[in-house]
Amino acid sequence: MITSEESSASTQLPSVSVRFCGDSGDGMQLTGSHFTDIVALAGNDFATAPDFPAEIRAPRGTLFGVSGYQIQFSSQDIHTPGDAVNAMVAMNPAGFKSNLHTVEEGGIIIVNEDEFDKGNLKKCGYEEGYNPLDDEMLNSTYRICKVPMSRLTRESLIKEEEDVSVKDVDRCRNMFALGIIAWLFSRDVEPTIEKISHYFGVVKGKPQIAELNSRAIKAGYYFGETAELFPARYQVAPATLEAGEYRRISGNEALVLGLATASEKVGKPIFYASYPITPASDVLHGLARLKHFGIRTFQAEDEIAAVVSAIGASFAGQIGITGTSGPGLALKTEAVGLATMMELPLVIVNVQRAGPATGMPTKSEQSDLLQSMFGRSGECPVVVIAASSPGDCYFMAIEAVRLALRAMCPVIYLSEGSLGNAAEPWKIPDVSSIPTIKVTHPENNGEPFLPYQRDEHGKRPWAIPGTEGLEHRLGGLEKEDLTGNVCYDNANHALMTKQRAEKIQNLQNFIPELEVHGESDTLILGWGSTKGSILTAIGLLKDRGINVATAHLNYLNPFPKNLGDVLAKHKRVIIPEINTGQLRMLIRSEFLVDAVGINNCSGRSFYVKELADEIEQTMQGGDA
Amino acid sequence: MITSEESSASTQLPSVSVRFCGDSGDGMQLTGSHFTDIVALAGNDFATAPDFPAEIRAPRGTLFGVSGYQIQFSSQDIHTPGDAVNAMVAMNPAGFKSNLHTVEEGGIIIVNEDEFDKGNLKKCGYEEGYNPLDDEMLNSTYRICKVPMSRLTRESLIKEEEDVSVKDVDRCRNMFALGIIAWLFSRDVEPTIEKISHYFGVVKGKPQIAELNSRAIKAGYYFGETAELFPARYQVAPATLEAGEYRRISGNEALVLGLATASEKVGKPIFYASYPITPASDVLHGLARLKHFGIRTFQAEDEIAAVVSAIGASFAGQIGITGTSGPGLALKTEAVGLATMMELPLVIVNVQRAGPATGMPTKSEQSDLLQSMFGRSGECPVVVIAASSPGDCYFMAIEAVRLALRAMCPVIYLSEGSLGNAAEPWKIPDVSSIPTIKVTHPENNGEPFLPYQRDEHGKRPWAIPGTEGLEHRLGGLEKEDLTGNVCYDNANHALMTKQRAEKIQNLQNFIPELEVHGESDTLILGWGSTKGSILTAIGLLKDRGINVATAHLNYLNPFPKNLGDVLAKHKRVIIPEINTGQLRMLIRSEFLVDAVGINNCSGRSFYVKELADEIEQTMQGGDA
Amino acid sequence: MSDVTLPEYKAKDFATDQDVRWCPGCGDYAVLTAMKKVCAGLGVRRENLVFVSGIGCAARFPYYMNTYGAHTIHGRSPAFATGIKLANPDLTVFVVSGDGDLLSIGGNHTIHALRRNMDINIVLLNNKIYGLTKGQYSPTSEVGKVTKSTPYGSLDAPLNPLAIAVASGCTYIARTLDVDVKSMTSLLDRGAKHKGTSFVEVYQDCNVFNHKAWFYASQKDTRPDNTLMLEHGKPMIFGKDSNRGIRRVGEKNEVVELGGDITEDDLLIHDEGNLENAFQLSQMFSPEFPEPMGVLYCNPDQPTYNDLLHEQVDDVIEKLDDKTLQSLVTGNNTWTVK
Amino acid sequence: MSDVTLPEYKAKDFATDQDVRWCPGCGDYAVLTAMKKVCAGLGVRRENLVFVSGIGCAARFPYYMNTYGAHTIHGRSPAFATGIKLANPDLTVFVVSGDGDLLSIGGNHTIHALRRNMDINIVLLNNKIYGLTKGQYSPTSEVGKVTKSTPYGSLDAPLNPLAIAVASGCTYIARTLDVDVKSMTSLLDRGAKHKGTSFVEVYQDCNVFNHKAWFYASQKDTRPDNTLMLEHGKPMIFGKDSNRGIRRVGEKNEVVELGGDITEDDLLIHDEGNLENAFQLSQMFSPEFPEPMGVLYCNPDQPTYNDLLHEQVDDVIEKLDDKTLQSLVTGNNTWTVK
Ligand SMILES: Cc1ncc(C[n+]2csc(CCOP(=O)(O)OP(=O)(O)O)c2C)c(N)n1
Ligand SMILES: Cc1ncc(C[n+]2csc(CCOP(=O)(O)OP(=O)(O)O)c2C)c(N)n1
Ligand code: SF4
Ligand code: SF4
Ligand SMILES: [Mg+2]
Ligand SMILES: [Mg+2]
Repeated sequence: MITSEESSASTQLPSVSVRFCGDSGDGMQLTGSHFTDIVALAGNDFATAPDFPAEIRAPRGTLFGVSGYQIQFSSQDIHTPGDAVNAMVAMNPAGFKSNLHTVEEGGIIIVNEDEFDKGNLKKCGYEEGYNPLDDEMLNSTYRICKVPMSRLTRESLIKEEEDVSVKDVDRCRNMFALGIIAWLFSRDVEPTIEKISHYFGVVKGKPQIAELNSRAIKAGYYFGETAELFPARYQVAPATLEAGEYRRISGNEALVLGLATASEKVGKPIFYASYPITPASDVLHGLARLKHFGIRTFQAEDEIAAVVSAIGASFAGQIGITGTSGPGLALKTEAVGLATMMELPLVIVNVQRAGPATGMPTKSEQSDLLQSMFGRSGECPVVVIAASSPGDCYFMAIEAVRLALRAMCPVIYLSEGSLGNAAEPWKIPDVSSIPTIKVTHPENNGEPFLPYQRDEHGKRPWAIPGTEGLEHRLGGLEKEDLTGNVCYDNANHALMTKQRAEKIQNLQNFIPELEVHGESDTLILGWGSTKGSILTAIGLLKDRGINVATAHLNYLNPFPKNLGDVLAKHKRVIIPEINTGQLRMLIRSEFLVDAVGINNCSGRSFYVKELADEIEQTMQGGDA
Repeated sequence: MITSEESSASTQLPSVSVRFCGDSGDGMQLTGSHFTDIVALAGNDFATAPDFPAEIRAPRGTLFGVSGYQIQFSSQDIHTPGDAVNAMVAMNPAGFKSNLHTVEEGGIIIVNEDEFDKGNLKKCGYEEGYNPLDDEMLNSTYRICKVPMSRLTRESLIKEEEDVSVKDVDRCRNMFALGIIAWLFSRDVEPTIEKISHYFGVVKGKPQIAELNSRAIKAGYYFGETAELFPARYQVAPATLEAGEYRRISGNEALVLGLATASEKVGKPIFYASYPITPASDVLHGLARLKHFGIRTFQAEDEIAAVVSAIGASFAGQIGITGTSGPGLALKTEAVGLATMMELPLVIVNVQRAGPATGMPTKSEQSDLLQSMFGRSGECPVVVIAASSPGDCYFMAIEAVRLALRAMCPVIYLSEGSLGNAAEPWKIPDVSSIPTIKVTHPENNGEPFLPYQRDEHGKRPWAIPGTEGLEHRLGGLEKEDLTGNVCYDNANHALMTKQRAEKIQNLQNFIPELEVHGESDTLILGWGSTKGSILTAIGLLKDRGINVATAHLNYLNPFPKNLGDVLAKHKRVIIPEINTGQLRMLIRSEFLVDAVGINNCSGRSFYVKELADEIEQTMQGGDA
Repeated sequence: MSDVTLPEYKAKDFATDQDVRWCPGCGDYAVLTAMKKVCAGLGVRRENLVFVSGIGCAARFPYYMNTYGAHTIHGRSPAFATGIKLANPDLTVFVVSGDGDLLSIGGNHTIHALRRNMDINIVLLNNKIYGLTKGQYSPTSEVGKVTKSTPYGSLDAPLNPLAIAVASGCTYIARTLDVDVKSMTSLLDRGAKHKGTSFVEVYQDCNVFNHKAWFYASQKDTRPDNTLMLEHGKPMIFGKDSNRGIRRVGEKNEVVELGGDITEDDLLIHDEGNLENAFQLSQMFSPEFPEPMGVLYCNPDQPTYNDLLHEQVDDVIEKLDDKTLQSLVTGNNTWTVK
Repeated sequence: MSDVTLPEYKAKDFATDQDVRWCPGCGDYAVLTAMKKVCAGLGVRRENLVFVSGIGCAARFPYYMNTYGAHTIHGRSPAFATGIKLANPDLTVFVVSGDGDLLSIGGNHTIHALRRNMDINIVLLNNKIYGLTKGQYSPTSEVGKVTKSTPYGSLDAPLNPLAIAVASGCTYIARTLDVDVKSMTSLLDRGAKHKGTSFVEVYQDCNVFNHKAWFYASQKDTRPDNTLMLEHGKPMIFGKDSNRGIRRVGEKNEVVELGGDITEDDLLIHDEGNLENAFQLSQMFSPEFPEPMGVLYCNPDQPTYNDLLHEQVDDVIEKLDDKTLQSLVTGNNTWTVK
């Protein structure tokens, strides 16, 4: 927690977690985003997590209309938005009420007290006459700073001489709050003011709005300085990140850039067909702007049309990709079977959300792994890979395309809502250093063309329409070896089933081996978004004098070649997952190791402490 | 094989396997069916397997237009149509060519030599001038009996005095063949003649057709008697089946009757919504005739509409059931998730076929087990059960309905093409002895209604529209415990996920324990259609002096309570499957036993000998 | 289930304890208001009403109606409603969902429900946008629509919901405006009472992602000249001062100013019973034409699928129900083993 | 891909080495014959032709055409064809499939392909039955149809393929008979050359499960009085001795006998360009009316989705392609760590 014992004007802290919350109308996402830029510029490492309301824009002041944004920034290398919030800004009672539980004991809470009136208090279910701001208990547990932000903002922005709209003024409250926080953490607001001025002044052509926002930030900043609210300011020194040029990136942004990069590296257009669905829609939105990078997007009438049109595009020689979330993947499975049979490249992006059924669209989960592995009729193996951090979404996107082309098969690319929307600093890669991806198409060599004649890796030739002399027909009925003609022969079916499976397994030779970090009897094996929590948790365990080894799987089918050896080298294997144990079941059945699971299926990421504790307990249970 | 060493007029044999094949226009299914009636009446045990052409009615005489029907009949208890055919009837060269490999060395082949003309031989790819009937090799390997059936049929049916259509006469060739076979196996043809006469004469009102068919049968029979073709006749003594009244039944018929029985036992109409698909369509056809047994069928516009309308019917208080095959199941998975979330009863019938994708619709496979277990988004457990014989399809259908109502959840009922279309003798159950299935619906008791308040087994109340005071809303968004209101709370999601899983697991208390037969270190664990092959194979192994224990799973999720103990009691577990090892993977991951698979993924059932050999080899490999 | 002791319902009796979560100013509120009125006056017991929806903002509707309800999956609500109605024809079933839900992913289920003439009531809340997923274009969006998923403008011509309804053989087809609660109420009421599928399109404003999409037809100043309120048997007159009308010349409709030598007698008389007219009306778009509101088509005589099914079931039972379950299971081809 | 050295094709050049597996007497054979003729004369290189189908007897079509082809999954062929055409607009893409495939499970993809005016050619082989699955009724089967799945007769009113095409905004709509290979060939040919979606319904006889379903309109003796061959700009005349015609009275069409005081001048003149007429034609059913054959509607002027997409892509590239991939990946909000 932030302690103010010292009398010094400014206290040094290793890391701080801040949360902005208020009504979805209060612009909390924007505020958080600006603050993230501020800490980024100051050279901190950081990790953010938005907390969207399930509703588009629920009636003002209601609990289900609350929007939140959490950021942890640090002088060290961090990977999570933080378990408990050290300082929170609450723009209204609903935000205060529904986010209080995230704040650590003794944490700072800065509220806009003007909003804590009868009506608003009632709206979020505080009983008549009670105002939490006056609650003894709360005030002793937290350091609640009441700031009349609404009034102060107006006072500082409305000037006799000039005529401004009150609405515009009130919209600047969040900037006032930003100013306070910037001051509290000893941050320079000038760069932010410049950005905002440029955006509103130049881009939007609204100099007055620019002016108001800038003034609001400054007002907030000076308020912090002059008011005696805070005994002290805090400082978080820059992190010692690897030198280089950085940008902030979210998983969905990274995925978009990764696909654009893949397109250039292959030298083929990408055809991205999708049907909107939370939390995958932003991928469609992002790609739709990249027509000048060889990307064509198609918003289909449904998920089935999306995946099928993508297969059609692959048949025609482009890179067919479709993107969705769990319920959409469920609809695409029959078509994935078709692509498996036609042996055409196809990437299926699945940004997972909490299920089953419609579930909790705005919450995150890792519960589509087994659907991705087995959710098709018949024996239908496909490649399954997963990204493990926002930045990693970029590189795994390129991998997805590479493997789909390498084996002429579907690749399911698993991301998660918590990766897609979370942001972290990202060292910008030199794209020229990324290897190109080679694809060849057969030409007519006079010989009769055999569409299912495989190369040494089991890959069949990709002959595309327009190529003279290679006319052929593909389909979903079992194919005869070599010719690809429809074939009902029993032995042939057994053979083709084997070939389709071996082709996938064979990719083990084209993917990196699994890296293990640390020496210990105990291995923490993870996949996907849990990487950050695991890394941080084992740091915590080290402090407790507990040592574990870790390994993180980006490739789930096929597994890295050395996975079996890695498992064999450890007496105890612990698998933390945001589901009820899906990777665990795969590991147990393939390697017969008694892997233990740490499972959280509540629609949120692990808290680091919770995870560390559970690992510790598990290690105590049963001697390794 | 059928040996004719003995000079006796009639040789006793334990079992015989006969195959009828010819053009799909030759009425082979009908012929086989009549012969099955004959052996049934003679008190033999039997097992049949149709071998449909993939095409509806391909051009006459072509290989892909061949239709076959195999039956094994026996004086003993048998469960398979036989590995190798002892006697085959081939009505044309195409049938001869594509079925020759099924006949044992030294086996009898009766051909209609009239059809072995230039044109027909060419049609099925025999090169110019070659006639297999004159092939030395073939004649030394098989006992080929050339019968000019076309001519003989005409000669015996066309009489001066009466005017008959040649077409009608030629259509009777199959009956002539039936007559020959009947004679060969010393069977009385009178009952068959009666049946046919009644059908054509009375039902169809075509006495002349009736007359022609009867004459053809007799003609064939007498031909066998008079011609010197066969050194001897054969007899297969009646089997010692349990006393009682029997009928012939196929798996799909049994399923239909089972659902009708379930409807009466529950006292509720069944709403069966389906979209036609091989090999499940016959279930729709059969149920469509049973409106007078409380069954309503709805042919929907697609599989999704079928399953969703079934859920709607369940919501309205009926028993919603949908039926399909693998590719259709793939389309239904999102909706199965909805039913899981709404916690409504739903039965999904999946008569499996060979996949992936469109695969081989007329061939059979067990490759949808993992799709049934995991093919849904999110953590979405459902009940999975499987029938193990045609007759068993009846009882498991009742079980499916019972369990769906017991836990208010989806139940996936797995059958297989090879079960649905195969026929066996079935001891007709006394339906009054089948226990009723109790369902209760809540009534308004003044208290506020809590749609997700569970009973001690985790089942929620099924309040149906029309019930005053219990108005409530269901949906696919995560539900709040008790109230069922939309809820995004993390802890609640974890709780509901747990409850949905426990509810299913809890059914262990309502299903029978797994029975083990035989004492041995080695356990053969099966599920579904392999029961027959396994039973027969271990019989064969006994003869070889090899002893194994067997157990067969009808319940795949949850597993029977005692499965763990059963596995622990055996040093070696062998799992034969018509897939690449799907049950094996479940067993290995849940129980960490090094189960070994015997897998055949070629779209056909195991041959008994093949299976016995593989079991023997597996047992020799690695000491138990 | 006609019922002598039908309670006296008020609109508010159909409110649930759940907070309504639509954005302030959303057009869906008006439909909710109208629907509660309709239910109060329908003469059907509350427990016999079922609201079904797919997924979307509009599809939240059932949560706000104190009746039985099902918020199903995206696009499948007509199928779900079909199952309910076939299982229990005594229930009055409404489907309320959005343009994406009923026309994009759910288009096929919609047209098949219409062709079967299931006795259900479909209310299409058409805001020409995907609201819940935060603003992508929908199959009813106009060409060139700039949205998150079409930053350079959409390319596909929109689907015409009423034309599709006409072509699918729907037996009650109407259109209304979210701002016109009064006529919406009567149109929904008549639709609910209609035997057969009723299909009502509501021009609904999405206040956040497609605000003002319908203002050209829905506002005080725009409505008179850009909409035409249909009345069966009445001439097609519209305009601020009822000074304009629709006339047919040759194979085409045209707008004419009344007065001078053009009188009401020259105008088209609206005939609800004429399917071809209904199609022509579905092709009238602003600004060339006023857009028709009210009942475009109504055919009360076509039998409903659910009635036909239950008649068939009854017939069969009449003929065959002497058969016992045992006789069915036994079949007519048995043998006995001693 | 206009090509100077286009080979001289004969119909048989489009035959594959695969045996055709339709039943003897199946109406699909005729379509195959016609299609090979069309391809031979199309002026398109064989390698630029692609045939796409779903699942069904009709859907086996691509296996028998020596071009590129895809036999996809049930009901999804329009989506597959869309992907092909958007990826490579130089290809000429045909969709050939059945009534169950394109109107039952695939109905939604069909109407969305039509509304987008994708430049693909859809050929509906309508045999009013599910052939491949051995004879269940289909969405085009007449009410009361007795099939395996409807032993007591089907209950639902059929979908009207042409009406759906009209309502979906299809820009080339035609109908033909399997027995009339000559006109089928010309209609398919014109459709293939049409810029935009062409939709051709073929009355196809299923010799095994629905034999003679179309005989009322397809046979020598029945055809003249039960079909009407449309010709643009010509009066609607039909009948054995061309002695009957279609006239419009008030809001309805009617059949009249020519001669007496009724002359050709009283008859309707077919106008391919009039959508409302097309809808009226789609509503003419035997025996009351002859059923229209030929081109009901053609609008060559509406831009195709694929052209619009590629124009948009080119525009954007023109405007923006100075941007390098590195600049995109870097973005415009970076900071440097020393
Ligand atoms: C299978 C599936 N695909 C996609 C989605 C995401 N989704 C939810 S609502 C919706 C469309 C909403 O538009 P509309 O039906 O017009 O309703 P509105 O929100 O505009 O009222 C989409 C694409 C989903 N929930 N499920
Ligand atoms: C997903 C799926 N559902 C169902 C089927 C079974 N099926 C194959 S073709 C067909 C319908 C065939 O009818 P139609 O499209 O009219 O073609 P036809 O055989 O009459 O030419 C059906 C239901 C399938 N192959 N896949
Ligand atoms: S997003 Fe639009 S449609 Fe959805 S609730 Fe808000 S205003 Fe209404
Ligand atoms: S079943 Fe009918 S449609 Fe199919 S091939 Fe045979 S005749 Fe043609
Ligand atoms: Mg909408
Ligand atoms: Mg058909």
